[in-house]
Amino acid sequence: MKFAVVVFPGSNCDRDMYFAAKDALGEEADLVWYLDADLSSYDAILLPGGFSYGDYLRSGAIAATSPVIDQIREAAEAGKPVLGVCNGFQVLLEMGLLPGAMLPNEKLKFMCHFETLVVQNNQTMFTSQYEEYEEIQIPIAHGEGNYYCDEQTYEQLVERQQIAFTYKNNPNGSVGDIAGITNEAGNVLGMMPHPERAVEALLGNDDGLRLFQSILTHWRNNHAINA
Amino acid sequence: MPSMLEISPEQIKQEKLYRDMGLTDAEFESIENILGRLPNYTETGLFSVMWSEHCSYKNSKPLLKKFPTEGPAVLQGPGEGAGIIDIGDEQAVVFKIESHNHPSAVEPYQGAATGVGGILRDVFSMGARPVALLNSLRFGSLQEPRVKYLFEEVVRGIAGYGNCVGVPTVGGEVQFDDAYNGNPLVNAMCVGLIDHKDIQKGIAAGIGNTVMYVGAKTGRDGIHGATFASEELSEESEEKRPSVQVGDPFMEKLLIEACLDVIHHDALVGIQDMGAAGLTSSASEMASKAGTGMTMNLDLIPQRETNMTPYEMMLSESQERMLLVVEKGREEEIAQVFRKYNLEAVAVGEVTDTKRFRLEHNGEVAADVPVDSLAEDAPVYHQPSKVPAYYEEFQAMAPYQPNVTDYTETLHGLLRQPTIASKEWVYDQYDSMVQTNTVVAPGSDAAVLRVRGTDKALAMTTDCNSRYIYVDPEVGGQIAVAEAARNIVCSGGRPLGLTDGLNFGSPENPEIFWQMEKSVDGMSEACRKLETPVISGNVSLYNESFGGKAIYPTPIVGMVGLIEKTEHITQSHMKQAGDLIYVIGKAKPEFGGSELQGMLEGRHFGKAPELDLEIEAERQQKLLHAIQSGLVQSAHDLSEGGLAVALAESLFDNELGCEVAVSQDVVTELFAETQSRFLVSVRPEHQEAFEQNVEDANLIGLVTDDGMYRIFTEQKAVVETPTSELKQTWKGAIPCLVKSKV
Amino acid sequence: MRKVKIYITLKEAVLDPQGKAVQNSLRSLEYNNVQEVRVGKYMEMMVEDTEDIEAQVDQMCDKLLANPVIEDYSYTIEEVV
Amino acid sequence: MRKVKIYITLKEAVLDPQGKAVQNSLRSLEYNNVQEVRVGKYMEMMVEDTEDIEAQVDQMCDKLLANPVIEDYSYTIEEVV
Ligand SMILES: Nc1ncnc2c1ncn2[C@@H]1O[C@H](COP(=O)(O)OP(=O)(O)O)[C@@H](O)[C@H]1O
Ligand SMILES: [Mg+2]
Repeated sequence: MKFAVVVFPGSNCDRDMYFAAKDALGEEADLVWYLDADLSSYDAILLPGGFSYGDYLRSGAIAATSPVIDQIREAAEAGKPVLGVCNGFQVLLEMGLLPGAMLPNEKLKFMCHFETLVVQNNQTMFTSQYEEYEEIQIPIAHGEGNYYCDEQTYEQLVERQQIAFTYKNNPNGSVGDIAGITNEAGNVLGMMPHPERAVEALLGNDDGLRLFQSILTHWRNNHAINA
Repeated sequence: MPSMLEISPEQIKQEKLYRDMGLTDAEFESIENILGRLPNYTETGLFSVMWSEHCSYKNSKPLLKKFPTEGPAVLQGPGEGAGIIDIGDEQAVVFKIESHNHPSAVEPYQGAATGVGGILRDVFSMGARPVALLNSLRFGSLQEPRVKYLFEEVVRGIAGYGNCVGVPTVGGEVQFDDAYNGNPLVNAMCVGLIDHKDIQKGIAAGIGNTVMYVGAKTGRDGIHGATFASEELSEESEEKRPSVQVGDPFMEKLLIEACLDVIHHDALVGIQDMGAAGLTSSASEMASKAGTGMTMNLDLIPQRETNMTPYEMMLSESQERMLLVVEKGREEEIAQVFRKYNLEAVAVGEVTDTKRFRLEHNGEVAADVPVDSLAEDAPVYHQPSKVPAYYEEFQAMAPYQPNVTDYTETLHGLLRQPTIASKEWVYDQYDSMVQTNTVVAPGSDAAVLRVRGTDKALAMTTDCNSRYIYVDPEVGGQIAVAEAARNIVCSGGRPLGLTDGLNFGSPENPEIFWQMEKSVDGMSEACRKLETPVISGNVSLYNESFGGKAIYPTPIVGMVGLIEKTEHITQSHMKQAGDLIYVIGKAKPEFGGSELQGMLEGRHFGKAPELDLEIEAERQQKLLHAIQSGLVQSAHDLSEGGLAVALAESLFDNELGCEVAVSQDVVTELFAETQSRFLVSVRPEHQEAFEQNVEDANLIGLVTDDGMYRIFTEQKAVVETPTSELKQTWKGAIPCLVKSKV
Repeated sequence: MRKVKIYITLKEAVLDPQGKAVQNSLRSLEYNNVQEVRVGKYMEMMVEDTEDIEAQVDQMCDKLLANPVIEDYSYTIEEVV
Repeated sequence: MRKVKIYITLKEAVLDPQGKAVQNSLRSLEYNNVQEVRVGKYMEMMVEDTEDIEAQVDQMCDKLLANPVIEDYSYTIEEVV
């Protein structure tokens, strides 16, 4: 399986994402610079964390106007897995692939530590390797991860099972303790916590690896069907 | 607008305008001699910044010579942007510390942020990828509203910059003492990794080669304020007052990636960041080091503001700028590398064989001086030194014996001291994990990062107990180095070397110069004994608040160690019930300069704890060997607050309990800060092997799983309290102080 | 040349943690008559004249400067000599 | 009750990386006539009437809302019914 990690100016978890796919998962991966990206040959698109364009204006906002966005939209429409982590999630929100928006953390501070997440939906292509309501340890590192959507949108998210992960102890004020959501079709996942930072026991925890394994399993199954 | 050029050389001399720039009469005279004429305004400015303490080390050079700077693994000692030490496999570690005290006192967020930016550039300009940041901070009392503001903003500034550029902030230290009330210290350290073949130097070699400017445009930021205060500059001086330097971490991130690309380009000859004294120092140092000269056309310098004078351009400290020397004719190839990142690389000058530093502006010569005179001919001062009266008084005192009645309360009190309390409030704001190499995040003794692609890891720490240095600079200096090394050893690493950040008051005060001298002596001695050469450093003097009250002498040690195998990585927290608890070394009733003394008396006095460097080195080696042999579950050095505090800290992570026996002199056993001691836990099956390895380890008790912290003498329990309550005190102290109403 | 001033505010229904924090700080400084604080963004830009400058500013705000999910915007355009 | 609107801007000589980034982004969206962008803060607050409300707002800005080292501020005060 072949992963593209889209690198924007200011992305800084791009290599982490690359190593997660390449070394921890053991699949092919490329870092692709946002300006000369051709995403058509990739099986999955990864939008890494960091501070694209310095997080100036609003996190993810400027990246969401760059030309590569159209290709990301196409990949999403074609049903390819698209995973946005942290700043990648913010980009997905700003480009409208996922509903809602990010506000500054309730306590107005950047924070970085492990959080307990609850897997709310293990029926997605990103979560199939987890148990339903399994509690997993994944680090967060963000200053603007306070997910906001209006009530109607929230009800829809619940109804359509788009909430993939919630925080056990909401650290940032997110509506409904939301840590990660998918689109309606289920092939676009945005999450603030960093699964790519939790793929090796040496660094404390490898709960995040199963997220990547879920993507791979999904792809293999699809492939087997197509073949 | 009257141009600065209109201020005539004669006027500068007659009206002694050079004094406003920080030059003395004698220094001005020697500039006259060097040039054989009077310097013009711009030239006076060049000399004033290059001959400032910050660039020339004119007061500290004689002291810095005392540091041992060589070792078998040292690839680059002091003198370049950062020092370099070999770690094997054709790789090396690059590191340096730098202070940003004054800017942080004025504008704490930007001051701290630009401090981080500056030290990063020192490291990546060597060709190394920055892999970790640390910091060392000193503030006054958190009861003061201004101090609280400085503390919050400095931390936010470090986070704002480091998080954005994607370099993890993995460690540091924060201490609080009234001595820093008017004068906070903000020192930032950066650690980078490099392949030997990529090592770059900041040299302007190759006559005819092109000088290129990359990065942010030059504005009027950070030009010495005093210059503008002079009346001669007309009514416009107000609006031309220099502005605070603002950092742009986004620009820095682009610069990091672009510069790490460009070092692989064979058209690159030299690269250096523009740090203090901006263009002046980077350009003149690059030429001076190569034995060449340089001509620059200032009209070509990218400028953010209009009508900038040569003086302003040359002295500006705008951030995020780099200077490159590239092969003539290949400028476009280099520019292309930068263009990918939306950065412009502009040719601004040429390397010459004249050994002169020549600046042109608007078709005129704005400056023309011998390049070595700026970089190398700066005066060197041997300041007089004098033993301070306080020191003699302290030495003559009878040993201080603290009066403690309630041990549990005292322990809570110590854990509540902001210097000892958990710094989680601070480091939670730092991204400590980006780059996914962080094995031991902030919260243990040293931070540990694995070296990707190998089974090795690096341990790193910053340390300086300035209370000891105040009471006894020589012993205190030794302790600072030893303590840093202890932290590395406790993590399973062998200390490789260190970078020093010397923060003192005015060197012109003989008593302060004495503090400098003695602490450098002490540090040097410890460096020799512990085989940790000094490979880089920074000097920050004149740290005095209004009223001339100097800070505690604060020579910070930033140390890096090598962990040979990741399985050797050890942390300070104890792991499981049943493990045996040892203390290596015996406590003595030493309380001068201790945290307990500060808490009880509100000041520090008396003698510093003794340090025997022989014993220190031996214990470190034995402990490291025991760790490498797999005999140690956890290791923690005993520092502020002594055994009682170290024991509590080691139990917090897993909220374990302990049963520990101490001898009759409970206060000494629990709270003395006797040096060269470690708290270690060992699996019972390793008891024999461990005791054979480390002879002066004393078995003092057991880890338990009932969550009770218990200390006994032969007769009775002296402390018996839930670990969780101690933890609450320790964790809550700083958040509580920060939140509390003014 | 025109000077465009843009005011971006959080929609009323959206909680404003920053505004809340400012208000609390003002209260602790004893400005007890301060009721509600909302923090937004203020931008100034110099724009060369074009015919449809208002339409252009609207577009810029919609596309980039404001996020319609959480923010409202307004602006003024001034002549500059 | 009064509505106080406060505009906080970076001093002219102070670098505004955010403004620069926004300007570049507008440029790449082909708004080529946008010259200079500066980003500041905009606050709205409801304040109960007091006699010296202007002096009070000045104080609040000096002490807390603006950072006098790098920022300037201005404000308007409106009557609210
Ligand atoms: N300013 C800071 N930045 C990052 N980490 C910090 C800072 N201050 C303290 N820490 C972390 O908190 C832990 C305890 O610090 P400290 O009490 O100074 O340890 P020690 O006494 O062992 O040197 C260490 O892991 C240290 O890195
Ligand atoms: Mg320690």
